[in-house]
Amino acid sequence: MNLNNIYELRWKVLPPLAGVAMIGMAALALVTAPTEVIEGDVQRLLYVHLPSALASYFAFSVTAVCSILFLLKRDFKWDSAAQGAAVVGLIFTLLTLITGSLWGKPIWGVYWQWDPRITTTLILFLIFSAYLIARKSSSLDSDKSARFCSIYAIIGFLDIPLIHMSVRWWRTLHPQPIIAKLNPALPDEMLLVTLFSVLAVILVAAWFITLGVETELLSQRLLKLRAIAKINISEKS
Amino acid sequence: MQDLAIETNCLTRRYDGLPALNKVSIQIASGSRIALLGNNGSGKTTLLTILSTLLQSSGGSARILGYDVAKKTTALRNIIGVIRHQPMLYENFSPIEDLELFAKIYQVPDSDERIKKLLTSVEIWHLRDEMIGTFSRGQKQRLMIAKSLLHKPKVLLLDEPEIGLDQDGLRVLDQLILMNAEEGSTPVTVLAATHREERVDTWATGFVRLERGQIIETTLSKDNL
Amino acid sequence: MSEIGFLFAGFAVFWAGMFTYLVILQVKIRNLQSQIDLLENIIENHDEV
Amino acid sequence: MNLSTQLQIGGKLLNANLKQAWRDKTNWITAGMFAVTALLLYSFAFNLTTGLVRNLLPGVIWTVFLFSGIFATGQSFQHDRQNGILDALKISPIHPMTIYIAKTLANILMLLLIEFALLLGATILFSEPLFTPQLLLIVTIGTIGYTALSTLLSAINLDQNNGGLLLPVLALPLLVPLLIASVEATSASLQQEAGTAPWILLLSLFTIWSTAIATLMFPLAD
Repeated sequence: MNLNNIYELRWKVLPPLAGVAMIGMAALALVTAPTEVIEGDVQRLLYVHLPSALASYFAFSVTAVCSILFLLKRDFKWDSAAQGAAVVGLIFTLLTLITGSLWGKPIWGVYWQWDPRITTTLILFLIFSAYLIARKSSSLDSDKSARFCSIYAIIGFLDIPLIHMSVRWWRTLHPQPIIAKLNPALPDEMLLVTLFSVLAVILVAAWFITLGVETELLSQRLLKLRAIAKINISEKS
Repeated sequence: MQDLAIETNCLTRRYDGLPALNKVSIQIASGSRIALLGNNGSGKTTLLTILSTLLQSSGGSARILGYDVAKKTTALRNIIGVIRHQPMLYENFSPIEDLELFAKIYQVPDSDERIKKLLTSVEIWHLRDEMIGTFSRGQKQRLMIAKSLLHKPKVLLLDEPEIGLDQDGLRVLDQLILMNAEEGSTPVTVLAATHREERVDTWATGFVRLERGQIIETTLSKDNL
Repeated sequence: MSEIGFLFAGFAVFWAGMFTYLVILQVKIRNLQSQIDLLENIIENHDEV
Repeated sequence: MNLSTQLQIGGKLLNANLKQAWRDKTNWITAGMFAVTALLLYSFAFNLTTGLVRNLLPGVIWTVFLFSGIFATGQSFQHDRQNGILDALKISPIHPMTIYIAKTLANILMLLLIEFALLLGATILFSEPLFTPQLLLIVTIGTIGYTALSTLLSAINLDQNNGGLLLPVLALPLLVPLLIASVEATSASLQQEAGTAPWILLLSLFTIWSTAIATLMFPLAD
């Protein structure tokens, strides 16, 4: 069974699997998982926050890989895939930031903290927003724009470790009130629930990416058909 | 049998889904001079741009003297001379400065001699130290003729080389490029897009006519070479 | 807001965000598909003429 | 074509780029003007004559440098593209990386000229020792880093109408690590406290990283 056949199965496999996993995840996160001693029930936000963050990384790495493939093969289907994945990545980044702030308010007392991870995530959000703005503001079928955006996405993705390092140093080299981000080793049950949530959200992200890619591919196809229709009509007249 | 200088096979290029060049297959023998005819938007420039390695084709293949155009090798780039629609010149350089840089890039031996000879042939030697930005279109075009011949290319890809040229300039163009009459040069293959169909008879050994990205008429007679 | 409130808000945003995106995508795909079908029809009919 | 001829040609091309930049100064004068105006504006807004200068100067210097630099270099290939020179170079046997490196080096040299002049001016205006070897080193490394990226981005025009304007804005998010590292290194250098080293290290890391990536990517952008 080759890769194409597996990809053909996406509509049959992904939606039900992702759906069931998500419902299971909600039940596990809200009911089964034990209440955290220090943070209380708010800690349960971790089960959507962490998976969202991982899902966004997953989506952005798909964008980066597809961008490389586009540059090598110059096939627009890879450009479509990169765009579709970038949108999904942005949505999960946004969800990560929102759930993070909602967790931060009761625990830290503020919604926003210039913590290394949060700041990195924000910058990631900015980079890929810029990528999408650039891509959407230019012609869908333009070789140049697609190349520019692919290069931008690759650089942006490779920038992540550096951003993280710089933000972390920036925050830690400065004397400032230490905010304890208590993250002791999670108890076994919590760990299991977390792992399951990660799996569920990644499944959803994969499903969304396939849907997003489908949309972009259809847009490309529509563009081509419009062009053909234009030729036909002009030939008739 | 004669070598093929330019050979394309189902060459296709699409913009915004529209084919600008649609499965074009031509074979041009070495040493022939082919006029590329057709209306605006017929795909002439696209074909020449792909052949000069500036544009990726969407499908099909093209070879110049056996070198695959898509591979963009140094060897290929050393043997093509190109004149595009737009002059390719440093506006704030003098002709000498511009040509000296490109002589270096193409590793032209005895470059000073060569530059002087070419600038004299195109009759702008007296303008050698003026800024190119102050030139008229015709003067720039003459300089482009010199520049395209600088490294003694074997294949010339010209996009409307007549632009801006007066009667005198056309004579220079015919002598140097279209008639291959440059002193001591081996026959060069020429593929030139042109709108001046009345002039084609004077220099071309054959022609290709494009319409909407497809070949509709060809005469690649080799006998009158 | 109570702790439960924050928890609820977080989950609500998470689920709502996903559902919204899903719905938007489905609508988009449907629209694109219908336009494509329309154009394909036009082109086919055109060929017959 | 071997490396030494490539280097020779690169040198010639760098020379040509510098000559071109020198003769057509519009871009660079605009960048310089922008920097001077911004500096003036900051000095009014933050009242830079008070003793608090040292805390604010790093941020001031780098926002001014980065913005003026990106605006100037973001257009650097634009000119070559408009008069067809980029095409002439692309069809020539020169290696794309050589084209990129020659252009980047020319940009770096022009920017350093402007930046050093500004530092000298700021030294006098704010009576702060800004023209120190350490600071010049930091400015040089930082400038190489951001010029490498913005020159690469300027090589491809996104769209004829808005590409030129959009470009500098797009480059900024990618330059966050550079901005943080430069500001911190500058600040540490001004306060003469320990801690300059890690920032210079990060800055160098960013510069090496972005130069390498950009050089490798440029042929693909072709």
